[in-house]
Amino acid sequence: MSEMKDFLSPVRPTWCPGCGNHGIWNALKMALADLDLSPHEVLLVSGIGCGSKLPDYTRANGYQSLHGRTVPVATGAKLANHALTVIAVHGDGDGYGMGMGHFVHAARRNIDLVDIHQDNQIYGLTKGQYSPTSDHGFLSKTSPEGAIETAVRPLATALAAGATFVSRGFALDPKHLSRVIQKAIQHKGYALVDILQPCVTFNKVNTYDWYKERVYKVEDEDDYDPTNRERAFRIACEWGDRIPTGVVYQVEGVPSYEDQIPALEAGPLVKQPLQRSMEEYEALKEEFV
Amino acid sequence: MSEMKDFLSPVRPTWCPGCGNHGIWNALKMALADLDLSPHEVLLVSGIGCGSKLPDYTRANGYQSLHGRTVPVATGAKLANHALTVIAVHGDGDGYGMGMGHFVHAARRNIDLVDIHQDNQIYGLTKGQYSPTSDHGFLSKTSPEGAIETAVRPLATALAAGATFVSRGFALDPKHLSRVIQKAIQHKGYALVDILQPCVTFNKVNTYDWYKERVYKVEDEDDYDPTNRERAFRIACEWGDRIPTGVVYQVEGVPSYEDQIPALEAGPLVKQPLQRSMEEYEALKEEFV
Amino acid sequence: MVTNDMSFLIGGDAGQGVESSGAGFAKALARGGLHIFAMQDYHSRIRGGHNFFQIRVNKRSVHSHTEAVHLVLALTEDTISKHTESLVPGGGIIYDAEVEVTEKELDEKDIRLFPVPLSKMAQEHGGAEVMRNTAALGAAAGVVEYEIDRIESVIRDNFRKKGEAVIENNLKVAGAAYRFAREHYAAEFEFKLKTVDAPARMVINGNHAFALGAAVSGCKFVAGYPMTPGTSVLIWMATHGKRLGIVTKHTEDEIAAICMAIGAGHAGVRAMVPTSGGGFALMAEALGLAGMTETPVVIFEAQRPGPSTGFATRTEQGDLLFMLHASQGEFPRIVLSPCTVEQCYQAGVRAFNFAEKYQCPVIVLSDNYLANSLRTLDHDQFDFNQVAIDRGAFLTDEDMENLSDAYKRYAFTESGISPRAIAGHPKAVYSTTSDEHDEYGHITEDAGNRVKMMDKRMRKLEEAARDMQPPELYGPHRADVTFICWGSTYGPLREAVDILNEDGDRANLLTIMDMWPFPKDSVGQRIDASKRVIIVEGNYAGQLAELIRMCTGREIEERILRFDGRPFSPEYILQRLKEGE
Amino acid sequence: MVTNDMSFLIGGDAGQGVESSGAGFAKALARGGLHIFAMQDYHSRIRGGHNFFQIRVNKRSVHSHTEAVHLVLALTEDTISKHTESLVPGGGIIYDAEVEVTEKELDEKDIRLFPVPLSKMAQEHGGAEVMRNTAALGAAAGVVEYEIDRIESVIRDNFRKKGEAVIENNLKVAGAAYRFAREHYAAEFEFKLKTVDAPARMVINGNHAFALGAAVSGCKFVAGYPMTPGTSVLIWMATHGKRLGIVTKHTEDEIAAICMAIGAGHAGVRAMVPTSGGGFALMAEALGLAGMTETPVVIFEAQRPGPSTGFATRTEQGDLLFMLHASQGEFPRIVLSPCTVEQCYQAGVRAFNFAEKYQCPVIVLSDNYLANSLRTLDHDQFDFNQVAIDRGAFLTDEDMENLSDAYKRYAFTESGISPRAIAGHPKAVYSTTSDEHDEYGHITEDAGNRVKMMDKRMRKLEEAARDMQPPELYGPHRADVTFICWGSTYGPLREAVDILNEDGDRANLLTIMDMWPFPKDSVGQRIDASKRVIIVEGNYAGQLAELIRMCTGREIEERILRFDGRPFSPEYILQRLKEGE
Ligand SMILES: Cc1ncc(C[n+]2csc(CCOP(=O)(O)OP(=O)(O)O)c2C)c(N)n1
Ligand SMILES: Cc1ncc(C[n+]2csc(CCOP(=O)(O)OP(=O)(O)O)c2C)c(N)n1
Ligand code: SF4
Ligand code: SF4
Ligand SMILES: [Mg+2]
Ligand SMILES: [Mg+2]
Repeated sequence: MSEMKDFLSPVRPTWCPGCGNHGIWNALKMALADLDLSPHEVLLVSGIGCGSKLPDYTRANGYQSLHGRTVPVATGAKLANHALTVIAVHGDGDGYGMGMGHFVHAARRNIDLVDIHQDNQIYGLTKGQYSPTSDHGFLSKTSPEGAIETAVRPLATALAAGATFVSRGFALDPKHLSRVIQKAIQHKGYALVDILQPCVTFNKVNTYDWYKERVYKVEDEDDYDPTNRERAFRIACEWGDRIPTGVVYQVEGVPSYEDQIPALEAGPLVKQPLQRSMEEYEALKEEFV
Repeated sequence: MSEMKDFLSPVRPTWCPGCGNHGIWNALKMALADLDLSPHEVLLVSGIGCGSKLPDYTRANGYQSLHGRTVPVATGAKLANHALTVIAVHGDGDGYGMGMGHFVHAARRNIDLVDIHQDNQIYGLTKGQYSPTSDHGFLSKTSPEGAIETAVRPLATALAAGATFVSRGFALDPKHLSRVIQKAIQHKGYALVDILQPCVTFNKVNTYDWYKERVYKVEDEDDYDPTNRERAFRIACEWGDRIPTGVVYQVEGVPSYEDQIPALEAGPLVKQPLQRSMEEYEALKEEFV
Repeated sequence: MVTNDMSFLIGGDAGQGVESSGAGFAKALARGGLHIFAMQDYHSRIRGGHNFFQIRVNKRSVHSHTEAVHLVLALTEDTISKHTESLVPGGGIIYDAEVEVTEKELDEKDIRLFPVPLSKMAQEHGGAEVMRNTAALGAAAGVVEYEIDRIESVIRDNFRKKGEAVIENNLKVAGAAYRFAREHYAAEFEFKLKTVDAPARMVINGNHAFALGAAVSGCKFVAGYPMTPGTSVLIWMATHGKRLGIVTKHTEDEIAAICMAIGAGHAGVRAMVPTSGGGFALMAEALGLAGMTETPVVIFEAQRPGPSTGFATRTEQGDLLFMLHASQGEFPRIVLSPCTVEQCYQAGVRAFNFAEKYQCPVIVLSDNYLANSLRTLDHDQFDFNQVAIDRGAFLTDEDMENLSDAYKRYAFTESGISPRAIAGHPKAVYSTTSDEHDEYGHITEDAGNRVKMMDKRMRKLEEAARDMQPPELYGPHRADVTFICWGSTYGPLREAVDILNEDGDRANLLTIMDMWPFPKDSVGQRIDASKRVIIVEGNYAGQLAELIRMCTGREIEERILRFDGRPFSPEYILQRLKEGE
Repeated sequence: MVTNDMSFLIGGDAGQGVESSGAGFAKALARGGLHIFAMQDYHSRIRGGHNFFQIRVNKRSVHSHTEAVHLVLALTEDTISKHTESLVPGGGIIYDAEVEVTEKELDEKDIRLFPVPLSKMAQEHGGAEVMRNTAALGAAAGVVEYEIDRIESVIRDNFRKKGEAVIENNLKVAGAAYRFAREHYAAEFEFKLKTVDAPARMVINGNHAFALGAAVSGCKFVAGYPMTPGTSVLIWMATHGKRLGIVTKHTEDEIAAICMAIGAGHAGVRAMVPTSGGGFALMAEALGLAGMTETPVVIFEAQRPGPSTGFATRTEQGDLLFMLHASQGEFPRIVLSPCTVEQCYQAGVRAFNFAEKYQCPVIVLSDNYLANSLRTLDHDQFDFNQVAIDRGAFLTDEDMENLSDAYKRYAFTESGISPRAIAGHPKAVYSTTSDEHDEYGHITEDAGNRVKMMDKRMRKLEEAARDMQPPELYGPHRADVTFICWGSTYGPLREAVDILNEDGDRANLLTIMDMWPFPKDSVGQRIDASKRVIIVEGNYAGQLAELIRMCTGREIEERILRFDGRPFSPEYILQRLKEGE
């Protein structure tokens, strides 16, 4: 059995005291331990941002890539070695701003990734600019008169893109969050985990209390049905007085991207021999004659 | 009154005979003429692709930009001169592939653009690779075993992003298409016009006949209600035996992006004096003292 | 006693307000008529991690920080252990009386310890521990016997928005600490500051100076994505957008940023994108779009150490050759590389004129040290009345009205510059494209047209070359050593040259401020006329040296390079010079 | 009578099958033991626009096309008017008998007209007009009295998938046209082709050769976004992916492509991205990511004329300096610039070895002319048994099992190369980052570590330099003129040198194939030892000349540059040489 502490790296987190990332970090370690995964079986790919430093603080294979490019890097790694549990973990600016295109394409690709967004509705590491999930009117250094755009609705966007697993967690409820992450890991295919993550330093609006007053768990609703897409879309659009958490949508049995690639039938690419027999290559020459 | 022929450039189209772009081109000219717009009042911004050559063939202000970057270029031009009718016109590879991020952000930004996608479900100009809207299983040069991804659902994606006008037209029905484009131009805010555009050379699946058998007009349905978002989402996800065309969703009265910018209250930026009074600048120095 | 010539260092954890205290203190000194140079050193994290802010103060204008520090304000123990090394003999450390300090090393170096009950005073006189920094500033002013009213005036301005009560409490805290320190320690400390009679100067960094220049030059559209150290330009513009009629857009990414700016530039508005190297990398493709469509656009790039994310909050000059060659194919570009805060302002003004005059992208290349370091400047160093707007061959409505033939956006001209119409006039309707095009802007694959168009575009650089400021020679005309540098390295190097020349004409300094078109003749001549040439740059490869060889064939073998993320200082340069000898 | 030394040109509108007919004919010639070089010229549009395909055929191996053409196959009238100029005296034009041709100009030049009722024959003998091209090929073979069975064998192969009936009909059409032309026109035409006894050779272009090399070298992951002229590498890989166990991904954009390849490379798989300059521009940021994290990745860039979209389907060598300096900051990269189809294959093999050995990005820089031009090669020119896989310091499972201490991904070593573990082994769990990091891969902002890490990374280039192939000297050791070139310019220039040397040692040619680390010593020495040096490049600025000056200080003043989108030819070079004299 693996344990949470197996996932502790020698580097201690540098997040602000009270930052929601601490809860996410714990929930993730908890989920990995509960699923009895070992550090070497997991690859954490992140981008750049406060939350994206998570791999540095976690004992597991890790790759902190570029701001906004978390998902394609994770995708490449997964295609190269689909025996690994590949988890993307990045901020809302990273994933829904710069990375919006990759997000939608990954969702419709149904590549077997867990895609965790540390959604603090702000840019943390660059000290407080509004993010794609900041609410209309949000005041920040780059929106001194209030953000004009409608906020991204990540869950609805994933649904529209054809995602097979769409969920949300709350950093302050690491137990529940850990269960959501576990389900996402177990899900075969693309799994979105949007996480409400208070940024105590730069987001003075969407605070712990702000979220706490609003979040509810979709599984507690009487008519909960995560397989109904239209219903899920309605829930996914909810934002305001009530903010849904939990697994909002899941459809099982859809083959994942890597399961449909002929070249991967023989197992993970990285385990396949580097070269084929010379006869096979020799035969290619005939095409040119 | 302006006429269709006012929009004829000295350069003749080089599209393949029978290409759906001819119909789109005519519909666009028709819409502009019917709205009595003059060439100098319109700015056509395109990307790179077969369809993106449209500005070269049209007498109007035009800017063929980069593959995938149509929307941000158009956005910048609109913000600089919002007196212009700015129309983005580009392919599905351009708009929904490379340009996916810009698409979603423009939609939630509600910038007053008409965003026309010449959606032929293929890459035309590069000679036949599958596109983001190619159906699962579609055979092409880059998907010789069939496309693995779920196709992008442009209308659903726009809806999820918060678009205020979501529509589709068919290149073979230029009259109807022209009406849709007119409505899009008249709409204040971001307006998606997805256009089914047969590529007679490279897409041998989604042919004129294929589309003709499937398209229907949403406005012909008994319970047509373009203001109901949930209903619109259901329609937007329709693809297969029935393919909806017409204005699928429209909500009016939402202020557009440029209408909410304080600096634009004094009129189009390009018409404002280049400099303020020197006193105003002089006063800025005091901030640093 | 040494008056008006010293350095302070305020050190603490991220989040302790090191920077804001430091900046406040710097203003208080400037309000006393003194000159300052202030630099900050911080980590790419929001809390924890040792940060510091260093203020050099002098009666004359100074161009860099120095390694030597006279007074340390330690908000953490770490600060003491990390910076004791830099203290001069007779220097002192102000710290919270609660902290225990091992005095051994300090004794050896003749360093004074000034424990002040900072937290206690903050609580007693102000009612909250957050005012500890205020106490520290008061104490510092006390030790150097500076006029407390300058500190008070800054406190009043900084806390204005928080209300009278907060102001009052802070004033009380500052006053108490001031009195305490002056009483107990002033006598032991030989470095003093005295207000002098001079107009209060601006305390401003390179980024804000650039932004100001851009604003005055009529920049009306700023699109950007936050990236240290370019962000503060975007934020300054956003903050002042409403007031100045400037549209700022925090975009979804840097690609959108430059594409929007190009769209705006095409539509006739002066537009720019502020960024750093990583963001610029994403703009490389669109740079060529501006080149091909001859669209004016200004790119402000403040360098930080790469490769890749590198050191997000530190300094380097590692992007020079990238800037000169970014994007596929060949097209004209102009690259300015200001060296001082004043030149950042000038670059702001000039870049937009050049962009419109030569209808091409203009890159302003700065770096973190220049971007963030504060200097005092007289108001008249930014003389707005001198700002002349030059839109180049820009067709007015009247010009367009008089067009008789179909408008040729890319008319072949001798200078290569084609009179530019913007969208909106019935007589100048045209379409353009990133494909090769003819004079009207229509796509053509004709070989002859291609050659003419390439020649036309590239020809613009001939006139542009004449608009470039030649490299500046600082110091005596003839000297034993000629240093060559660019960008922020100028400041510390200039100070090093001054030190070298204290006894004789030992050194001079050639600085390249307008980088492209490259001033090859003047650089070549100067090298040939020099006895010994040493390049000083903040990068690994000696990129300017490589560029000089590329453009002039001259080899510069002696190189003082720094690429550890830290800025040059006069002492560092002199030390490396010594080591090399 | 001239045997086995001539050029064909097939011309027509886009969509008329010019390229496929031409490629078929080229194969038919190769199957007769002849050597060919074939190039295509087409517009960036799908229908209409004049396209042509030119085949030079010879008994010996040839390295470029020539301007002179002996036989034109005109599918359109345009072809006749456009290419008459290129016809040699005694040359001929085959065209559809229905077309009317003004014979004046032709008469003057002694050109034969060979009208053949192509459409009619296609309809009569094959039942459909589409077989007009087949008729044209048959007619061409007839005029030159080539063995019809070689044409027949290609028809059989090309139409195999379409069934026996189609094959039969095409054979009938070809036969009829062959007989007609041979009977009516062979006697008037002095240029002839005869099969020779030689093994059938491959007819292959640079892109396919590169792809083959990459496949044999164990490339298993290809991510790309279509962009001419890089696309055919992606497509070849996609087509063969299932058979060879290669994963290809047509991505959403080029940024995703390189990021996926980096992810795959990090996970231990040989990975690459094929693209062109515009696509590469989007990859600039991620190039630095590979540099910083020391991830092996291969970038194949086939150049086309810029700036921006430029000429999508034409050729240029305008991206050299961009490739060398792309991305912010400084990190090691290797740039190979193959000059021939064989070298493209070699580059495919070598690039992946270098990428893993030096744990850095490797760029293979080709261009449209090399990418798309076909040449005949003997099978043994791709000797797969010679391919040696070198993964460098790559830890096996056993190595990892034996690790006793915590694994240091970036251990400081003398060579700068740190033994590399990939994710998946319990003893080598590590995390890495695009921020500056310590030996373990953890973020650190320590200045000392920074210097050591920069040195470590850059040091890798020292060993890499020893792995680079030195520039090749073609022709006599001493000559009146030394040409210097790179990339596809080699082919036509080599032919020009051969012509010059027909009477004496007039010229030789230095070709740089391995571009970075730059072979500065050998290039410098060769320049010094030469009487007269002329650079020949397909760009405006003379980028290789600039690079040579940057790396060696040597100035090359004489430059033959071409940037109209068209490839060099021997005649063009000789003409320019003459003009320059
Ligand atoms: C290409 C690029 N642009 C900009 C940056 C600067 N940058 C670093 S982190 C960040 C935003 C962080 O916001 P988010 O992704 O929400 O993460 P958080 O810090 O809130 O966890 C930005 C803009 C960068 N590293 N790379
Ligand atoms: C950055 C970049 N990558 C690739 C290309 C090559 N390219 C030109 S058009 C095109 C695809 C065209 O497809 P689509 O956008 O659907 O337009 P269509 O031709 O079908 O109208 C591509 C990949 C490019 N011009 N720029
Ligand atoms: S700035 Fe915000 S997101 Fe970043 S560590 Fe601090 S609290 Fe967390
Ligand atoms: S290739 Fe397809 S999209 Fe392009 S012009 Fe031809 S039919 Fe139209
Ligand atoms: Mg965030
Ligand atoms: Mg398309």
